[in-house]
Formats: sequence, structure tokens, C-alpha cells
Amino acid sequence: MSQLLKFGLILCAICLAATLVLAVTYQVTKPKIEEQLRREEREALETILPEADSFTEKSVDGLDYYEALKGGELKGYCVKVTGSGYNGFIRMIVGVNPAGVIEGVEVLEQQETPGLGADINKIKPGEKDPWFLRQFKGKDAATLEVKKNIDAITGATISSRAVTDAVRKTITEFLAKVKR
Amino acid sequence: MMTQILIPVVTMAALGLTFGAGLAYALKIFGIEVDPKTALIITKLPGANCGACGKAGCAGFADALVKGEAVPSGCPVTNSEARKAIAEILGIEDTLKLKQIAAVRCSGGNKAKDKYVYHGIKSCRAASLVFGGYKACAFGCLGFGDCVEVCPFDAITMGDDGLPHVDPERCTACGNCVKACPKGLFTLIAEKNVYYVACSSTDPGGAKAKVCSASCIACKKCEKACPVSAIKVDANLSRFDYQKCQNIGKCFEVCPTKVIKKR
Amino acid sequence: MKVFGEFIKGLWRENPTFRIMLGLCPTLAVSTSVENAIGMGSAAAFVLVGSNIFISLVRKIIPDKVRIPCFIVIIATFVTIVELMMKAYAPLLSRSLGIYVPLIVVNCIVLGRAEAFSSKEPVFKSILDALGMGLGFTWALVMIASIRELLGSGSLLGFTISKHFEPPLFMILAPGALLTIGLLIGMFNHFIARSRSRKTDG
Amino acid sequence: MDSISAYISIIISTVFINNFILSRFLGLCPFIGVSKSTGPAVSMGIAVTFVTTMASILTWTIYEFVLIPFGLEYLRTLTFILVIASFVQFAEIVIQKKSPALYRVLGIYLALITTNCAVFGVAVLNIDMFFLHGKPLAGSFLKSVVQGFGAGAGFTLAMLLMSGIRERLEFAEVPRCMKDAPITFIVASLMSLAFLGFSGFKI
Repeated sequence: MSQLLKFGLILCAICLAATLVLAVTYQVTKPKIEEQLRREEREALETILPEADSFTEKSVDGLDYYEALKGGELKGYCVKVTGSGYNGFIRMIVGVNPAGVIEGVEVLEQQETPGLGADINKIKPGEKDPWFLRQFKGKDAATLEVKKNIDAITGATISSRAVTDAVRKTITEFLAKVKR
Repeated sequence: MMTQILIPVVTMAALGLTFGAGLAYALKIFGIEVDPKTALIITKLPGANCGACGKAGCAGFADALVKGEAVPSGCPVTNSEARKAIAEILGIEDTLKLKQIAAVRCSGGNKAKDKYVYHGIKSCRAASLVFGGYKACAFGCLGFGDCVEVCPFDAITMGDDGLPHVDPERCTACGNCVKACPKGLFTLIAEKNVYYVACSSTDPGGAKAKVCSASCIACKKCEKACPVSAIKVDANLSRFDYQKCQNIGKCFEVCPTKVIKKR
Repeated sequence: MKVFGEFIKGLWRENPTFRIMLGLCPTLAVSTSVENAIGMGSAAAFVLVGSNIFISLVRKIIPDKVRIPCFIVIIATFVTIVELMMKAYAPLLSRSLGIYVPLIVVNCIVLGRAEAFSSKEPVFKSILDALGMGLGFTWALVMIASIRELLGSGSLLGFTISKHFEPPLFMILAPGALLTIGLLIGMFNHFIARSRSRKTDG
Repeated sequence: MDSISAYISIIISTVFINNFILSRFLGLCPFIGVSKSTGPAVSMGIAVTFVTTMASILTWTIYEFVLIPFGLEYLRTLTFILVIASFVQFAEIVIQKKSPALYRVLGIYLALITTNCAVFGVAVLNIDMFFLHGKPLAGSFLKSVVQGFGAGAGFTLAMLLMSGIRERLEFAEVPRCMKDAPITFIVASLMSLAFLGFSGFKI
């Protein structure tokens, strides 16, 4: 019996000490991590709808979004969209004005293959924003289709299609819900 | 704040306890003894099971050491003290290479027919430039003794059967003969492997038999006879798998053209 | 001098990536840019040093049979610390290294050194060894990353060297990585062999 | 329940499209070390497949029923590696006793697997791909198990191909400094180039 106890206690003691250290580090870093996430999201909102000055967080049927207001008047919505890409989920924020035209798309997080899928975020030398996401601006959400009005990234059709389909589906669904 | 720390610590401690106790319990029921020498060596080995020695982890490498199939320096990760310690346990000095001896993979010589009469320079390298040598078998030994000259320990002597013979005592496996032979007939085989195939022609069996009476005609008798399937005919030539071969010698007895030689 | 040797060997003679060939998974996956390489190298070095210290401290009291789970828990603790720190203070790096940060825990170098070295050596020597290995791993990583980034995306540390040179994407992807490390190890063997033969002939 | 095609597509994608060794870069140390000849390579592959499948089951359940309820997702790395190490140690002891023959073929590789990136990699990937904001997607458990099995199968396939080639490599004329490991890397690079051909489509 003693060996049974000895092993159990040793492993238990080490796990106990380890988790103690980790729990403390987690408590210390948790606020910082959340702050980072909020900062990124805020930056994304500002780049999509620069003219709006305040964003109120809302959600309808599980779809959370921000209402962008300028001096109290509704300028548009920023919807959180998640597409399933090549290596995992792609988290985006899509700005759309009440008429259903896309104002802009920003990718918050993606795990796509560097050099291929990750190029959805690539900014060509000399330009300011990723060319792939710029295509979405000014287009009606319902008509977004790869090869029709969105040309895909060479060698990364899956990621391009994942972004386009996710934006089309979620935005049209969102607009229908908000209108009601 | 306190509960935020208490919950993870308690759950993880519980997990640790169950796994520790579980392992101990399993050990009690299923525990078996490992032979002491291997166990002793395993403690000296890094235990990283990284596979860099090609064996399956340190336990595999320790078994190979005890069986003499591997050398302490086969594990790149250990430092020199550990290697000396292992060498002591095994009772061998820490040789860098397992003792190997050269072997001639051809038993043609005078038994192989000639393609044409050759009056050129008496050296294998020169002869093999003229249409691959005067022997009808393109793989066969040309018998001009380049290997004999190049061997610094004169362990190779040219027999009257037109073939080089290697003296196991003198050969230090320096590899000069392997480089010198234009037909690539020499290979270095571990000393403990007693049998080897003295032919390297991959022509079809029938064609070989026409040009040389002592060639491997790929009859597969050796492959069928070997109890540990350590010999296999591949591309018309039987080849040894020295990891499996245990020097039983069935193949040696059964080979019709006596191409499998015993050292 | 001998103790200093422990540190030096990790950099050249027993370089983890080129000589012992451990820790290949992160080496190939993350060396697409020098910045990632430095990030991963330093994270791995931190984990290596931290876990080696604790393992050599605690090595006497752990019975042999339950040795691997205990060592791994210590290593995992340091990896999670690095993971949390990176998410909090270097979010960009943590996102580009992706799942390869938690993978340091199964990085063969860390457990390899823990088992081969620090579970048998006193604390001071195992710190030196860990530092040597960590630095060796980092400079190997940076070397591979600089080649791959230069050829694969025409830039170094993020600054595009030349705009019109159409970089072969192949170098950024998996085949390029394997090819680079293959050639580098070949070159490494050649240097080591030549320096060894010069020593014996000389 | 998802139709069978969803699971088949996962298997095909883990074995061919995202082969764990050649395109995801997980499990390279044994891939270079143990693929010298086909025998050990296949045994290693089988051992890895067995462990990745079991690991997927164990880690998914622990994540779902222990980590999420208590909100300990950040402890994921610690718990997963503890579970895998203990399971491998446990499996090794049981197999060693129950069937020494199987142990001689399979068991000695089990020790190698604790430090194998593929096993831990698949456990983490299961969570990343089949959990969204802490809630499992439809059929997430079965998908994880199938992905675990697919990862092992992909690993075995790559090991088999590599060991076949390396056995032929013994007879090839390779410059001395490129012998053994460097040439293996270059061969692996060509193989992964071939596997890139699969990366174009998604089923």
C-alpha cells in the first residue's frame, strides 16, 4: 500500500504546486489579456467605421454586434462573424450600413497557413489595407460570391471562400433579424 | 479571488492523485521484472526516448546494447561519462565502431565466362572502363587485385580461383577496398554475422547461370529455408537482413550454387 | 573550464537541432520569419532553463517509475506560464506562433535534456546546460528562419528587401523548411567531419 | 447526427490533405529517428494511432466535463499532457504484462510517444476545431475521435512511405556528409511537396 500512496502523493503534491503557480499567474494576466482583446476589437471598429464616434454593444438571437452611432444617429452596424477556415476558425468584424452595403471587413484572429490562407490579411507593399478585404467594401452583402464579385487569393481558395460565405450568410441573416 | 485559485488547485490535485495512485496500482498488478543489466543501462541512458539512435527509445537501445547489436556511441544524446559507464556494464571497451570485416560479394572469378580477351592494363579500374570489363557478367570481379594493392593491412590476397580473399584477423574495416573496387563488390559486415551472399548481380537468374556457374540464380530456396526470414530475394538477388539474422545457417546448407559463403 | 564546456557544447558540438536533431516540429513549423524564430527560441529557452532548475532540484525525491509524469508536469507549468505571458504582453507573437507555443511541452529537447541531463546533474551544471541548449536551439532556428524568410517572402525581420523579386512561395511552406534543414545539417556534418579529420591528420 | 460523409471527409483530410507529419509538422522526431526500416516504422505507426485515438477520447472528455465547468481552459496544456503521459505509462505496463509478444512489437514504442508532438498536437487541435466559445459543436466528440484516428493513420502512412524509401536509400550513392539524416530531410521535403498536391480542395 505504501508505494500506492507514495506515488499518488508525490504526483498530487507536484500538481498542487504547479496549479497554484499557474492559478496566480492566470489571475495576474487575465485582465491584461481581456484588455488586449477589447483593444483589438475597438481598433477594428474604428478602422471599419471611422466616422462613427460611439459604439453600443448589442446582440440579437445570439448574434452579437455593435451599433455605430454618430451624434446619436445610426450610421451602421459592426457584426462579429466567424468562418471555419482551413486550420480552424476565422474571427472577423464586418461593418454594414442599414441599407445592407458592406462598409468594411477586419480579420481579428485566424490560424490559416502562413503565406497561403494567412494572406487574407496581407497588405501589399505601398498599400494601407489588405487588398482581399478591400474588395468587400461597397458591395451588397447578399450578392457576395467568390469568382463573381470577389476574386480569391491564389492557392488559398478555401480561406477566401470561408471568409466570403461567412460574411454573406451572417450579414444577410443579421439584416433580416434587425429589420424585424 | 480566493475561490478562483482554490478550484483549479483542488481539481488538479485530485487529478494528480488519481493518476499517481492509478499508476502505482497498475504497477502492483501488472509489474514484471526487467533483466538487471538492461535496467542498469537504462538508468545510464538519457531516457528521452527520442529515437535518434534509430532504435525504439532507450529501452530498445539498451536491449540492442545487451545483445551486442549496438555500441554506446550509437546514442548521440548521452555525454561521454555515461558512455564509459555503459561500456563498463557491458564489459567492452567503448569502441566507436562495432567490429566489422570486409566481404567480397562475388564468387565468379575463373568460373565466370569472358566476353572478350583483354590485353589492356592489368588493373580492375582500367579494365572496367572497356565495356564494363572483360567478364560476361557485368557485376563480376575482374581479378586484377586493385583491392589487394590498396589494403594498408594486406588483409586481402588474390586466390588462384581469380577472387580476392579477406583475412578476418588483419582486416580493420578501414573501407579502402570498398572505395577501390570499381564493381563495388566489397561491403563491411559486422563480425558477428557469419554468413553473406557472395554475388551482386541483379540480372535474371537464367541469364546469370549462362555466364557464371557460381551465381545467385534467385531460386529463393534460402528465403524459404530461413526460420527467422532474415534473407529475402529482392531484384533477382538474395539479401541478408542482419538485424534479424541469427547465424542459423539453413540458407548456407540449402543454396544450390554455394553462393552463400560462411566466414 | 569544464563547466563552461557544458554551456558551449549546446551551441556547436551538441547543437540540439543540427546534431542531436531534436525539437524538429517547432523548428520547421515556426521558422517562417526571423521574428517568430526569436520568439519561439526565447520561449523554449525560458522553459528549458526553468524546468531544468526545478527538475534537478527535485530529482532525488521522485521514484523512478513515476518520473516521466512528474517531469512533464513541471515542464507544462513553465509552458503555460509562457503561454499566458505571451497572450498578455506579446499578443501578435502568440497569434503567429499559434498552437506551437503549447507544443513546447512535448518538444523533445526539453524533456530530452530534463531526462538526459538535469535528472542526473546538480542544479548549477544543469542551468548552464539548459542555457547552452536554449541558445543553440535559438540560433539554429534564427539561421533557418533567415534563409526561409529571405527566399520565401523576400524580406528579413519584416522589412521587404526588394519589391520586384517574386519570392518562391515554396520556401515558406513545408517542403522549403525540410529542404533548408536538410541542407544545413549536411553542411554541418561536412564541417564537423572536416574539422575532425584535420584534427586527427594534424 | 452528421452524415457519415462528414467523418470520412475528416479522415481523408487528416490522412492526406493535412497529413500530420508532412504538412502540419507534428511528430517529426520519431519520423526521422525510427523510420530506418519498415518493421519498426509500422509498429511505431500502430502504437501512435492507438494512443492518438485514446488520447482524443480522454482529452475531449476531460475538457468537456472538468475544464469547462470549472472554467479552467488555461490549464488545458497541463491536464492534457498529464493525461497522455499517465495513459501511455499505464498502457505500457498493461501491455507488458498482458501480452509480451505484442509488447515486443508495439510496447517499446509507447515510451517514445509521450514526447510525441503528434499526440499532443491532435488533442489541442480537436479542441480548437470542434469547440466554439466553450461550447462543443454538433457531433464534436465523434469528430475528435475520428480526427485522432486519422492523425495516427496519416502518421503511419508517412512513416511507411519514408521507411520504404530509406531502405532503398541504403544502396544509393549519397555523399558522406549527407548520409542518414540530411538525405532523409530532403526526401521528406519531396514527399511533402507531393502531399501539397492534396491541399487544393476541401471535401
